[in-house]
Amino acid sequence: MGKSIDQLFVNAKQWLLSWLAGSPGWVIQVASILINIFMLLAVFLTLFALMSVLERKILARMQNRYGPNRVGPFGLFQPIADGIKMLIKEDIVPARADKLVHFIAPVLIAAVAILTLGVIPYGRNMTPFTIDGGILFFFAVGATTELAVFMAGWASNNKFSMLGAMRAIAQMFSYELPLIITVLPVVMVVGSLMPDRIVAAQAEYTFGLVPRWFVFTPWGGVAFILFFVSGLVESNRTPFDVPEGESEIVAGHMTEYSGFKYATFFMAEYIGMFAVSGLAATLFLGGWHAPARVLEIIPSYVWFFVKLSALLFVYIWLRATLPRIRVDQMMNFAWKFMLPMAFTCIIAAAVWHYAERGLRGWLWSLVVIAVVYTALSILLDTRRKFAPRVYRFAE
Amino acid sequence: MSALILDYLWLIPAVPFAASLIILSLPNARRRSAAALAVAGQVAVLALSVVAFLPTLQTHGFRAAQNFTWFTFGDNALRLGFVLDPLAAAMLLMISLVGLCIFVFSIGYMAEDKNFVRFFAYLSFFSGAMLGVVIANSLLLLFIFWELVGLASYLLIGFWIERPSAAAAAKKAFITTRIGDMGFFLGMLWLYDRSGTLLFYDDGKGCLESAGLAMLGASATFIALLIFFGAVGKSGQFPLHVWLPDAMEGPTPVSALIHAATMVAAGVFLVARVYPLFSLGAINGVTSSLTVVVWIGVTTALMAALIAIAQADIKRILAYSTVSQLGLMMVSLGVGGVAAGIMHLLAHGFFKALLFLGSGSVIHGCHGEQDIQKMGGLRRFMPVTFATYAIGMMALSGVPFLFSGGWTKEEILHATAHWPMSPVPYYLILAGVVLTALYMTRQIIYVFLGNSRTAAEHAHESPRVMTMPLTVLALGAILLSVLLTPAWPWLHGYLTGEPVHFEIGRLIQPMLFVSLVLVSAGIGVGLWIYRKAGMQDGDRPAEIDPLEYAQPALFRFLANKMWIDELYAHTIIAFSWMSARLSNWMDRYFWDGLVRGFGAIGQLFGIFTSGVDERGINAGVDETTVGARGLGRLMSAAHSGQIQTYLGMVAIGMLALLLLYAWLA
Amino acid sequence: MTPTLQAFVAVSGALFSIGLLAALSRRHAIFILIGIELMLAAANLNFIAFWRFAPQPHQPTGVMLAIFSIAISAAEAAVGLAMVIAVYRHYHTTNVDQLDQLKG
Amino acid sequence: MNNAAFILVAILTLAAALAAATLRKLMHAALSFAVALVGLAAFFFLLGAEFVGLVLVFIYIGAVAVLIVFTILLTRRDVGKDRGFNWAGVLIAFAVFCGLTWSILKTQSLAIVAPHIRALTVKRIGEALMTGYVWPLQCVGVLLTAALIGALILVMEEKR
Repeated sequence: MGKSIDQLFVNAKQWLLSWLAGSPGWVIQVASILINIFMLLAVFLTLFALMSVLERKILARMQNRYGPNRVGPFGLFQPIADGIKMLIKEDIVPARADKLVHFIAPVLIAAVAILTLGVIPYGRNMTPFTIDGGILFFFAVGATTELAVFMAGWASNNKFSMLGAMRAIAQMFSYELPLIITVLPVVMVVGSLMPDRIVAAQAEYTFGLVPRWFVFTPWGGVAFILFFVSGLVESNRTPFDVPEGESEIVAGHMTEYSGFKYATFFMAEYIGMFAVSGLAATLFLGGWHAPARVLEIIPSYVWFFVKLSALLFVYIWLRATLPRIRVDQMMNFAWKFMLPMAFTCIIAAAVWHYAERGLRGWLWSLVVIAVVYTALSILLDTRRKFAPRVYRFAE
Repeated sequence: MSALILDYLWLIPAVPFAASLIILSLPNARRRSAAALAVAGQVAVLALSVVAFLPTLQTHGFRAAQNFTWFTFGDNALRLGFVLDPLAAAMLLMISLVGLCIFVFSIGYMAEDKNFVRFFAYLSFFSGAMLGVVIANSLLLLFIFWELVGLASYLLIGFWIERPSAAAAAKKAFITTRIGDMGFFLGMLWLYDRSGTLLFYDDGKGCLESAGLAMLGASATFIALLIFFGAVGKSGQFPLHVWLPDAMEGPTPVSALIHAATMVAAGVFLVARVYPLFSLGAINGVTSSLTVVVWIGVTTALMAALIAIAQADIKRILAYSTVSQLGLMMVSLGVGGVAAGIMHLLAHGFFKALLFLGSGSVIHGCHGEQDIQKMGGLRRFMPVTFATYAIGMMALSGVPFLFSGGWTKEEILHATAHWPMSPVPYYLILAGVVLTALYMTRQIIYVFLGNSRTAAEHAHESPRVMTMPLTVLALGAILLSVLLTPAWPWLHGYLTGEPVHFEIGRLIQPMLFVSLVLVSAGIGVGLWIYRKAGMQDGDRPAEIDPLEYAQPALFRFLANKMWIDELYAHTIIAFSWMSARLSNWMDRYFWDGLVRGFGAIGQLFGIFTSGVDERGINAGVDETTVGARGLGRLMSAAHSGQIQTYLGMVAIGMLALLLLYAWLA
Repeated sequence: MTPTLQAFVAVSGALFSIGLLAALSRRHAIFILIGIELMLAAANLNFIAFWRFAPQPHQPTGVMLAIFSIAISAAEAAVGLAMVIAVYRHYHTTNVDQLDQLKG
Repeated sequence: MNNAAFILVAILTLAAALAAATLRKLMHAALSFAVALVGLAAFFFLLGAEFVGLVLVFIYIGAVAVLIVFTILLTRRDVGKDRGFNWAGVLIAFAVFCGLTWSILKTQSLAIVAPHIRALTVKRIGEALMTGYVWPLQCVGVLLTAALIGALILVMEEKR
């Protein structure tokens, strides 16, 4: 029973493909790919719509007001209204803009975002695009985002756009390093770049109740936090939304975009957010595994999406809580704290591994991390680093 | 104990030297510590001198020398040493005691000076050198200290370097004494050549002992005279006396210490020290060298006394009196009264220092005024100074009974009276005594008696730190006389080593009356001449000197120091100028011409060779160079600096290789 | 019907020529860099292709070579671009025709 | 891998590369250079070296391309005036192209079909890197560090 529900979607896909039985192999291949893509788009565009409205409502709650509550029940149809509005808006392209690039940029960015979704396992046997170097694929494709952002900023031939793009690229570069390096310990411990394997490695339970998720090891925990923060930056969310800070540069690289292109950017950002959170869940939170054996009757994809939405909630929560960080502070943080800690995670993971992954390893890796952390916190005395700002040019 | 102090004699000069070194290294602001150091050093020296004095008391004619080897060249070593005998011990006591007084005095006198620290450094340095002179047991060592003393006096005379007159005086003193020292040096060399040693006492082998003296023979006279020349220079005897009055440019304590009490006495001391050289082969106490000494001394004594009468500067008067007193000592040495001379030297050390310090106190009180014409009536303002000064004056002018000067002078007269060669010196000296009394009276009258004139208006008594040494010295000047009375000539006995016994009868002698008469005559005449001087009051300076009124020409002659300076200026100095100019000319035109000539020859040669180079060798080289350059241009044409061109070349080369390969395959 | 090695090598040759074209004919320094990168890419393609078509050794030599060459060309790109910027700072131009200080 | 895919990818790659070499606007050239590299990556996928393809995309698109466009921005004031081609260079390049193609087509030993090979997993690559190629790996690490530092020093503002 549980099995069937768990494998519901898989079986559905098989059923659909069985219609094409007897046609040449590549047809079936293409068909299955198309089905995957369709499913991805369907699920995540819905999630995007849902997210957009939920975010507004949650923010409203946190800021002690009602969010959108006019369109539909509890304003649930708000995204539809937004979509229509976006669609029927005039699409303005600046006269001096580089038309072609200006057009390609949003397309590329959205495409990239969606591509990254492809390698994440959403459930048992539910990985749309199984590839040996899945994690690498994720990052390789994700890296293209920077180029896209740059294209957007450059093509719209506007100082705000250019500056925004610059900022975005700068911060993406700086945080891509911790992002990737925090993944390395997991890859090392599992010994594979394949998301499925990584998920599988976190299947067991210690003493039958505590799941063997990497987040529960010292290195894993730290790596998870670092990864999450870097993901926050990668998806330009508060408190790291410097590239599109309304108060400073109108909307960063999206300034000259309007109508549906703008919507596309927006969507791309959210989807990127989903992707990063999904990867985080996969790498550290045991993917689609249930937190306890007894709960395994509940289907795996549910668990995955529960974790995903939990992370997304944290995103929203942070956005409601934290103010925007200054650029120089952000860079300092990336290079002077995040990066060393990420490397420390690698070492700690190695220690953990060579101490038979048991309690001893646990303690030892904890020690390593604690030592480095204290050393760092002494070295970069924040009171000095983030001294009150001197306005050199603004007297 | 005696042996002990002998081993540590070297400490006596060493302590002040060390003190001066330390003081020199002090910053300019540490006045207090500087003075403290200097005085402490002096006290230590005094203590040492006392300790050194004791053994000489125990045995009559005590003499101990402590010799050591300085360095050896070949097989003969150069040996220096220290000697301790009554002469040295007495000098030590006198120098260290007077020195101490003067040190203390100068604390007050130099209080406002900005170079206070440096002053005390020099002072200690001087005292070290002087003590060294006294205890040296080797003519060489003595000479070394002698020169150090000269250096110290140079530094101290020119202490107020900002005054050109001071600098000039310092130079004058240095050069004049150098002239004398040259004689000294020559004598020393000659002596060494003859006797092979410069040690005075070297248990029988010293140059002042029978063995050494035997080797000298006839040359002793010349050696003695040469050394005496040095003494003349230091002690400001007749031809070389000119520097001493000018030396008064220095601070008064310096004048007191160096140019009255100690250094100028060094000449006399030197003669006394090497007396055996002078008296070698004497026929009833007369040798040619001693005769020279006598005449020089007499001339100096009389001349200086005469000049002193006509001087207006309080210090200059004292300076000339010093000169004449030194002359007196020389005379007594010359006529064989060594003990008398030394006794006078010691006594003179005390009272002349006293007088100088008194004049210093006066100058200090009159805010730097030195012209006695402008003073007067100071007795009311500075009683202590007046009292002590009067004592000094009495002692100097030789009032008998309870002033040391009286007895010593009497002894000298005594000695001179019996000089077999001629009676002239004796009478001249009598005149000198009268003159001494005269000018001292004059000075007293002008300075202390009568009404106060311009400079004396705001006069004030000096601080205790200055008056105390005065009293001490005054007491010394008086108490010393106890040791000098003919009734109990202890000091005489101590110096000569003869046994002494008390005999009241000897107190009364003809000579006593003679000196009494002379001194009273001098003082009386003085009082009579200057009875009206300085009696008028008001801010006007004194009316012209009575003597000048009487004998203007003579007075001017005296006032201008007998034009001796001018004489030198027009003879010796002019000559040296001329010779300097001559040698300059020689240098410039004659020798230089020669050198230039050789240079020209070299140049000619150079021109020739360069011609050869230009014409002959270079041409070939140039040709080759041109060829090379052409080739280089050819090459560098390909070197366009364009990367793309290079890359294209590479590509073409690759293409060529490719085609070749393909064609082969 | 699958492409032969010849096809791959031909493509890489064409790629190489295009790189050479960029490097030789464009005057902007960055074009030269792009050209060089393209030529390196062609080389990489050759490595992989020959590895794929050759009888398999124990270790994937061609792939290794490709990986290393990629890393090195990345370094080369970084330094090259830095040099372009430095040159631009000095001469205020990136036109390689004007950069002929080394002219003999 | 089949001809269709190959031809598609080949056309894409060569077209993009040609654009990168010849486009007037430097920025467009740089972007099409990125496209060309994507095409190359596709070739690698076709040849069964996914890992290398991914690495290529990762490094070139993620890093080198961005570096290039940044450089273009930093030296922008110079891009404005367009200077034509260096025709001599074009000729040479064309000659080389002809020579290469001719000799490649002439070489018969190249006309072979791909043999069947076991898939090249990342694991195998990793093992190779960590065993046989560990020294080259270290050297590349050093090289990259040196390049990083060198680039930094080159672009550092001269203090004066």
